[in-house]
Amino acid sequence: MELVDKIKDLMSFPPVASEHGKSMDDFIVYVHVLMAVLFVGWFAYFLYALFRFRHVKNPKASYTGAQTSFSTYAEVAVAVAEVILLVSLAIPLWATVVDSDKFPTEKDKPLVIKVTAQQFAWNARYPGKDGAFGKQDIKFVAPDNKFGVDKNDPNTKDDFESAINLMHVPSDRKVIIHLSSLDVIHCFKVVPLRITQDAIPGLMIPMHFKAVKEGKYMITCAQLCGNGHATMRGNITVLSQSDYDKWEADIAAKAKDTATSFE
Amino acid sequence: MQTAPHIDIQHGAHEQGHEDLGFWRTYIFSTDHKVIGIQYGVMALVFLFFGLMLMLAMRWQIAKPGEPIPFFGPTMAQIFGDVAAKGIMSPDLYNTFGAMHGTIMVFLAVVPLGFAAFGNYVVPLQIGAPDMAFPRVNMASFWAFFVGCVIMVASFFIPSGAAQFGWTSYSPGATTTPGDGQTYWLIGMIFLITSSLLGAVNFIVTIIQLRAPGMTWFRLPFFCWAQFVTAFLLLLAFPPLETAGVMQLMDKLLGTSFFLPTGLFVGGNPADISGGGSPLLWQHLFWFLGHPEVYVLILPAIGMVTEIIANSIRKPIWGYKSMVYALLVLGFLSFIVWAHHMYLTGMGTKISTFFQATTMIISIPSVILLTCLFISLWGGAMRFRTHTLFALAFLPMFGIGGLTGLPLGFNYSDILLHDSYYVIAHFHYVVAPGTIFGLFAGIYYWYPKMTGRKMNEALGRVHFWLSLVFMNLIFMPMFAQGMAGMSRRMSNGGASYASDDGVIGLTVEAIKSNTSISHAAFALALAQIPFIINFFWAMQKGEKVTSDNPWDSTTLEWQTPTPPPHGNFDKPIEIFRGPYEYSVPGHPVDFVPQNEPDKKN
Amino acid sequence: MDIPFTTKARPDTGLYNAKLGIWLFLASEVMLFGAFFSAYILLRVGADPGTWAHGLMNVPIGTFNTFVLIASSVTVVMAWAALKSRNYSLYRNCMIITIMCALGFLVVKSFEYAEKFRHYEVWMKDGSRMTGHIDYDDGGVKKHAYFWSTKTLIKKKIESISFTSDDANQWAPGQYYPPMTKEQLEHVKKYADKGPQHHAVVTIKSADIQRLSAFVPAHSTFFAIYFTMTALHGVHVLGGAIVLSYFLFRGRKMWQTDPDRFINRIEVGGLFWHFVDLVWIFLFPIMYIL
Amino acid sequence: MSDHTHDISKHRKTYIMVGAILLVGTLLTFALDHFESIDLKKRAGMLVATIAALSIATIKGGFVAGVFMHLNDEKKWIYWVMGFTALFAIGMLGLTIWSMKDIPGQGNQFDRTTGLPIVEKVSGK
Ligand code: HEA
Ligand code: HEA
Ligand code: CUA
Ligand SMILES: [Cu+2]
Repeated sequence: MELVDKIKDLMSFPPVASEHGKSMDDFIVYVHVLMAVLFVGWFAYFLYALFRFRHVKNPKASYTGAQTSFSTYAEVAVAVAEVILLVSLAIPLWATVVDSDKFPTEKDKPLVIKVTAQQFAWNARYPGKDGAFGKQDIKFVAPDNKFGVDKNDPNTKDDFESAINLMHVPSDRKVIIHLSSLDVIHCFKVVPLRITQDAIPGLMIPMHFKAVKEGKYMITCAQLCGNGHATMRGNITVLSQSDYDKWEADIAAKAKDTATSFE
Repeated sequence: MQTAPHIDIQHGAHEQGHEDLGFWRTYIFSTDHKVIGIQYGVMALVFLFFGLMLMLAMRWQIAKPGEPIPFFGPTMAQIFGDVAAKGIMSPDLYNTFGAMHGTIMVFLAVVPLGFAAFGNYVVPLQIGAPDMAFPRVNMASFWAFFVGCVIMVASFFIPSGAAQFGWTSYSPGATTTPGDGQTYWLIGMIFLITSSLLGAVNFIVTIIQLRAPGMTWFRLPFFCWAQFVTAFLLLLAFPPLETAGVMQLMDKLLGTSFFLPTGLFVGGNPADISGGGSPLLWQHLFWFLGHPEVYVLILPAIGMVTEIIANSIRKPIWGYKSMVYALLVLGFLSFIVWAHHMYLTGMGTKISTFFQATTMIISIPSVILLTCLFISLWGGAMRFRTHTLFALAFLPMFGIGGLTGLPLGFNYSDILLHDSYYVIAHFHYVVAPGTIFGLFAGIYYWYPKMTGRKMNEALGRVHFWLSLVFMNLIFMPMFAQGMAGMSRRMSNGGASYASDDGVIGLTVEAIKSNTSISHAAFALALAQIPFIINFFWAMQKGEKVTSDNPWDSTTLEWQTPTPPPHGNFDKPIEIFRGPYEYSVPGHPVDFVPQNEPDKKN
Repeated sequence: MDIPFTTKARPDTGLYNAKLGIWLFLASEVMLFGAFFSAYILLRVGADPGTWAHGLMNVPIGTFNTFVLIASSVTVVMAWAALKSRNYSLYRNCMIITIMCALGFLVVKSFEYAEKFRHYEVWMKDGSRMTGHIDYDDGGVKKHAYFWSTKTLIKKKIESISFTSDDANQWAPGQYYPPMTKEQLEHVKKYADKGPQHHAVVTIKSADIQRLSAFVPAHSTFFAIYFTMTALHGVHVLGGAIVLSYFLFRGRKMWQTDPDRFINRIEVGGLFWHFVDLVWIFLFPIMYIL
Repeated sequence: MSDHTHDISKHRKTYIMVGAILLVGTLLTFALDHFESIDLKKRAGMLVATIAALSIATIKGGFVAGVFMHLNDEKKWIYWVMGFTALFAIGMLGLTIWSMKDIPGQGNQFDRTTGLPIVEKVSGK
């Protein structure tokens, strides 16, 4: 395992700040080890063959060439290695990320956020203290109501939106994000958290993660979305639970006495 | 033996009995597969150059965002107007160039060169046919291609500029972006697709029906096999993109919402559409073509490389039959892996496991192809001519590109790597130092057949070594950039994601390597100069070939006069053996052409 | 230079070139229309409840056109069979009928299209919807409005429209999905001058209209795919008719010079024609009936 | 196919027969929709109507392809080509539908109000 960490240092991985990030990096390392073995093996053979069988040295070619079933072994070995990686790692690991029965449930007390992308910014909506979102419907969607919230729903009252492009989540607590988009396809990618998900208009796609390191991380848009694609940057701040509570109370209070309140 | 080189440079002798068709029918509206092949080749090289220029402008912008482009800046400002004001590339123009670089390289340069140009010129000769099965359809195919090219190029000069939404043209973005560039793109694509379909039908019929007597399936040169499978990929994978293109065109022109969902916003306001469409439908139809298309890019190149390696090592290809089977399996599987480009569109475990599994399975036939070529080298007597160098370099380059497809093919690692420069590096390794090297090899190898003259070896070597070095200096660092989290299609090279005031994003080093990559790209462009000089110089001044078969090759295209006359073969032709009978024991020369009768019978 | 196997079949494949060629072309057509049918199914399965336009097609006309195409398919294969038994005049007659059928199909189709372009659906702000026609006064002459949309109302500053709603009985359940409720019918009454009877004329204020659209592609995903697929099919009919006419008129010289090749041509043209028929056989139920 | 003249006249009868079958199939489709007394969509539901309509269409299509286009007796290359084409077309449709269905959260697995997974729906099923 130390070796894996050493390889990671060599491969210029970005810092990891989420629970599942380590397994992802490990997995990438395993795949690259397989690739490196194949490449180095074949490449060494290749150079040797070029050197040994050059015309000057070996003027008469052999009609039969190599008598070997090495290739079969090599191909079977590659296949076996791929199957192992696939069955034992890739499939189960992917399932932990997307399967709905792997999502945190009520007893994990996750924080749920709704994120809607637009050209070229990220909007985030929090359920507030009651943990319940107001009803949403596309028919309410308007330039000043990007989530299409029903303002008459009682659950809407304590919902709040964080400032555009600036999201906050607590560390060491599961977070669920429901991701959508207003106009074109965007892609919500936070490299240190090792999460990536397309935001597709018309769909609401759930994702989940658990940040384990406090800090400020960049939200990258990873899907071409127009001329502002390169500047569609957001920040996600991972706070301790107590700092997060403070922030939440703060912003909720602010929302009350500004125009953004939904009363 | 009677393979005494059949020297014949007096072309006149072959033209007897052919009516004189005049300039237009002979060189422009020709139905001769060789002329059409060359027409495709010329167009494709022009567009390869065009794609290269677009890339250079982009690389400048990536390395030095916001700085005016040297030399070409003022001209660009004139042509493109506001989007290139003062010679500075705006994000709009960057997106245009990016989309068109991809489109042009894929559909207007590499496919026409590998599949259409070499296919047209070489396949009928290699199977011993007088021409393609439908010469007039062949001409129609070229002219449909030509119209498509004209529309694509014209779109640069309309006020709103060319398409901006990547070569993948994802809806809703591609539909809702104002301007007509996308409309032109779609109409152009419909012509290109029609051209490819006609071409594909023609190739398949030619290979099935017009093989000379004795040319059984397992005596078919591997290049023909590659073209055969490629033609099927085009035939069956392209129509769904045509469908999707028509639907996107309807969305664009008639206000339908095939790919636009209910509740869509455009420019901050609710869109005036019926809604009810599906953005993912476009992606499925696009990638249903998209993945087979990447094999369309690579297979002709593998075919050429196989021919050239067999010729250069002077021995048969090891495992020819298993290569053929691998090719067929590859062709089949390429239809059911497409959604590995869409792992992050919200796929669940079941479907992504399916596509993951097929993606892993499809890498096995590629491994078989490469392994057979590698093992073939054993025991050879290798002559390193320029075409050999390019063909040999193809192998490890394709190897790197193919291997880096694996971490993308596993969905769990794709989460980090998706749409990053890792992807860019992956596929450029397969298409640039891979396919393009294969195509260069083909050009150097078949040039004497087409022109009667050889290209210069010294210039060729300069071209090769510089290209090899700079290609790697460009694309190798991109893997690191991608791993570090740099996204693709960034008009400022990721500058807005630089780590600052404690926000963790892209590292400074990752962004800095943009500069060195761009320098390598400019150097790569300069390294093409010897090639361009060589290409034109050799036409007039190159060393004349003294034999119809200057590389002592076994396949049929070398058993015709140089260049081959209308109708190709001056006598009926019959085939007696497999394609790579080099260094047959007991034979006085080290090659036995396929049409040389067996002595014993 | 002669290309081998343009007329005679190649022994080992049993095929002449053009026949293999047309089948390959049809294979690509299968993928082309296959992708359209896939799109149809996906859009339909994914449609929000109540948004798939139902029952707006003229089924008898569609049935009639199906007959026409089937008849042409029979005659085209008969034409080929006639040539096989060297009966040129029978061939000619069959071919003429085929081409007439093709043109008839296109004429019927274009009337059907035109009828749709002046047929409207209006979505009211309160959620009710109805279909019908719009008449307007053009200097004292009453005219049908074609291609109007919400945008037209704004652009022409129209304050209210005179809407001849479809047969009141058609508002009964089954016309819409979900069926129109009593309240909705009541609502229609509210706008009607004469009540919801046969061809009620309703005056609707533009201000009450959420959306107005003729039955054009932009109306809904149903009409989008209906028009796209039938237009593409229509282009195939037209193309087929042109090719068959060529064989019938300018290309007939070949019957004297190279009859075997001529028969092959007719067979190949016929195969294409049958395929066009085949596509319609599926288009008819999915567009008109279901 | 045999090219003899007497076979051809036999074929002609077949073609007319098939034409008649196609007409009957079309009429049947029309009738199933048109007459109040048998209106399948209303009486038996959309699913049955769909199955009926598409089955009739498939049978009709089968006759056109089989008899008019001679697919009942063709050369093996054509069978291979059309077989793979059909396979890929079905694959395209099937896999696309499957992809669109297998998107987590597209069903009712998540509570609208809390955004949390509904435990019984997710695991209990
Ligand atoms: C010619 C083009 C080509 C080829 C051949 C391939 C081949 C492969 N590709 Fe690639 N791919 C592209 C062109 C190509 N690709 C393009 C253009 C894109 C981006 C499109 C876009 O988004 O714009 C892309 C993107 C892409 C993605 C999507 C990434 C993302 O967007 O997140 C994936 C994911 O699975 C993938 C996988 C693969 C795999 C598994 C193969 C396999 O077929 C590879 C199999 C080959 C091997 C396994 C090599 C075997 C060799 C050896 C074992 C010998 C080694 C020897 C030496 C090194 C000396 N490719
Ligand atoms: C076949 C396909 C192909 C080829 C060959 C290339 C070749 C190259 N590409 Fe490209 N590229 C794509 C397909 C291709 N590309 C695609 C599909 C995309 C994605 C677009 C998108 O995002 O939508 C892309 C995107 C892309 C990007 C990313 C842009 C972004 O995401 O922001 C970059 C960045 O560096 C790049 C660089 C290069 C470079 C340096 C080469 C070099 O290898 C170029 C080398 C070229 C030559 C060596 C040409 C030599 C030939 C001649 C000079 C002709 C001579 C003429 C005569 C003799 C007459 N490409
Ligand atoms: Cu948003 Cu890219
Ligand atoms: Cu792919």
